[in-house]
Amino acid sequence: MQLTLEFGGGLELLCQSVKIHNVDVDQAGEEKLTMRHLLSWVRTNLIKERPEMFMKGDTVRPGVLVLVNDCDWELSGQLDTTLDDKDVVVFISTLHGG
Amino acid sequence: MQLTLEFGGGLELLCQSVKIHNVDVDQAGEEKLTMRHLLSWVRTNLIKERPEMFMKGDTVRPGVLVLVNDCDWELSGQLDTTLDDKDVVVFISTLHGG
Amino acid sequence: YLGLEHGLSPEMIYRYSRHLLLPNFGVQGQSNLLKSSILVVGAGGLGSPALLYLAACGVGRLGIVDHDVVELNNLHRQIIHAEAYIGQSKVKSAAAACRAINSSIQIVEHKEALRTSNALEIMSKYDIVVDATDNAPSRYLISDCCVVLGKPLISGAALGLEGQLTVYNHNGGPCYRCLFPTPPPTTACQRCSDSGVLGVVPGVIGCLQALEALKVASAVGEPLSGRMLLFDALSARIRIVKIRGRSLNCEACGENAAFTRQFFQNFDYEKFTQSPLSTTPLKLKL
Amino acid sequence: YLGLEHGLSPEMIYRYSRHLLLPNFGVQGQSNLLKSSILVVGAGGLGSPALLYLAACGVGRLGIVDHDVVELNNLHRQIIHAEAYIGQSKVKSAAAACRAINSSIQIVEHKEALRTSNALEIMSKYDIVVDATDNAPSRYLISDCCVVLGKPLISGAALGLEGQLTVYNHNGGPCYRCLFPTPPPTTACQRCSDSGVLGVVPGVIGCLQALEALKVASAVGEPLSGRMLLFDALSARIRIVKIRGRSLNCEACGENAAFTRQFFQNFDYEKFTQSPLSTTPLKLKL
Ligand SMILES: [Zn+2]
Ligand SMILES: [Zn+2]
Repeated sequence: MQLTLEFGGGLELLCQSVKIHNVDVDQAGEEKLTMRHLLSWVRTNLIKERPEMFMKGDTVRPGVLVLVNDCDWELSGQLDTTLDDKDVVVFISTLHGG
Repeated sequence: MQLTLEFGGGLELLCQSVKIHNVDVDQAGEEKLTMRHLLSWVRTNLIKERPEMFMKGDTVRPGVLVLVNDCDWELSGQLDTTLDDKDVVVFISTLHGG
Repeated sequence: YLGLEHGLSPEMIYRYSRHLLLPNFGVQGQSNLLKSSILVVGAGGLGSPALLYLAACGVGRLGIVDHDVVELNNLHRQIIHAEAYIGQSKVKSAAAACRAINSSIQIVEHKEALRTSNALEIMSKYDIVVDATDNAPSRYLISDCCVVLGKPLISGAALGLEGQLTVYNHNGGPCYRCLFPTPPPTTACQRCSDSGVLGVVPGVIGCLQALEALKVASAVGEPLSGRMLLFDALSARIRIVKIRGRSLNCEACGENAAFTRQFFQNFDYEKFTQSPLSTTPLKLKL
Repeated sequence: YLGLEHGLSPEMIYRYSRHLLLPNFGVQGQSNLLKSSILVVGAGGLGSPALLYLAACGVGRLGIVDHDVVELNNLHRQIIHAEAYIGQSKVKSAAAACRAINSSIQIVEHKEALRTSNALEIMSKYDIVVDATDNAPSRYLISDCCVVLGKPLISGAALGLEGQLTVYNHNGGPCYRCLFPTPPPTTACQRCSDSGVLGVVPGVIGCLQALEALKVASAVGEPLSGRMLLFDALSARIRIVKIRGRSLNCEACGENAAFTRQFFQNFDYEKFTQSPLSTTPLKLKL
């Protein structure tokens, strides 16, 4: 499944400072790809350092917003959100500076 | 065909100051709806005053940008651009103020 | 003479004439603005443009909170401060700049750090709060205090080459804790003084904070509540995304929230976020 | 001591330290900026924040062109001008404000209207031009002159509650005439003085113009060339759209274009657009 993954707010530093990743994620026989599955795929395939800055337990660490097609994943079922081909998933760390 | 039409840069004043119009445009038997057809539909159905501020001849007046799905219609064939269901067409007048 | 009916003096009618001409703003919008009061917390990178535009546009009473002094390494982005004010209070410097461009509004100076001991008293005097601070504990403190007092919060942030903006606690929308119930690890909380910031990035976000504050104050337009703006300066990309609504389980604004004035005053924000409300910046070696 | 190698003095290293810390900008970006020169045409609503941020961030030489004087009804949006400068030249006022925040850069005052008779001479002295004017003939004049001289143009506009921004004539991208070969009817060319403008709207666009100018000057990031930003303040919506490339048939920059220096100097922009390069604003009756 073709997905566009974007990292921002400093999270791009965990994947070699590349913000936009066009990826092909294997559905592993499942009918629907869930965000749960995508998170573990990202952790294995994209995160090159300090994985604890991206995940905590089986979800993202506190302070990270997840957006599926420009919409907060809290509104679509968080880890249970299912993804479609060509979806855009954004992971962004909240900023505190000024 | 369901389309979202947006007017900006002052053009909304020609359609009762409403910027966003969700419309259903009849394809009139044609296989594909073109921008040429849409322009005449807009002129008949949405423009309530001063049509010369919207069109000149069979196209938009000088100073109006037309965007189909966030892309300049010059890149998709201008009047011959064909539209699909749920496309977003923006008509925006260029501003000169500062 | 609609302007005079709304209590605008001839000088005000002349000064704000470009606002009065706007069909969607007009005399009513300007009149609302002149009757409103806005507090800007932080007279730094975000606060500089926010304060200048709020003063210029005619907010009736404008408060400024900051405990810091102007330093030379602030000036690349904090455009409200002139070199002549280096070493002096940021509040004093910012207030002087605001008065110089609009002597007809009231400017209130709060030369102190915002803390649980003074926040309720200071913030209760204003209709709207603008968060232009630079650290996590201040962001929780300000949001919680806005929830306790029922004030809308215009929240902006900028770091490096990115910025973020939203309106909290407004019209049934979420508060900061609804989005971020648990503080991030301290290693994820960089400040401009540690990581750098391109000067004009807080400029863009601070202007947009002034705009959102002005919209809420004048009751014109749709504020950025329930939505968040994400700005990437390097690629010139801006996303406006839909965020969650108010959380029923939120510890600050939820159904069973225990956030009273008393609870707020005793809350230890530095312990909660494991980071200090203010710091001395690291020295740069190049 | 990378900074000193690049010719930055210890004071500059301290002043711009938050820029030097940025991995994507750093000493090279700042050094490029300090060696660059930028001309801002118009010290009004767009020029105010653009000039302040360009001065603050360390552009080596900053030119300001304007023939106007500061009026009270400018101050709701032209935050670079203080009340004390009412009645004085906008260029003088803006230059004083820029010098007050950064005395270490060169500020050049051009107290005159930009016309075909002086544009080539003035603009040829700068690397980058920022169009912060308020009328159609000036926009064609500035774009054509940039094409003749081969300069990138950072173009912003604001009116009412909307703003627009793009970069012309840069890296093979389009010029103003590629997009707008025929001038609009004069009835479609409203000015802020006629139709009003919410003060902070040019604030947002002017900051973004400073950002794009800074990116081009420092050779960092992707400038907004071939793309246009459309800003709607009331609904807090921002679109960044893809626009056409350079047109082979463009009368200014196309394959068979006849736009020489001589042709430019004889071109009548007021006749072409049927509107004057500068006007006395209408008096407001409320
Ligand atoms: Zn909450
Ligand atoms: Zn051209």
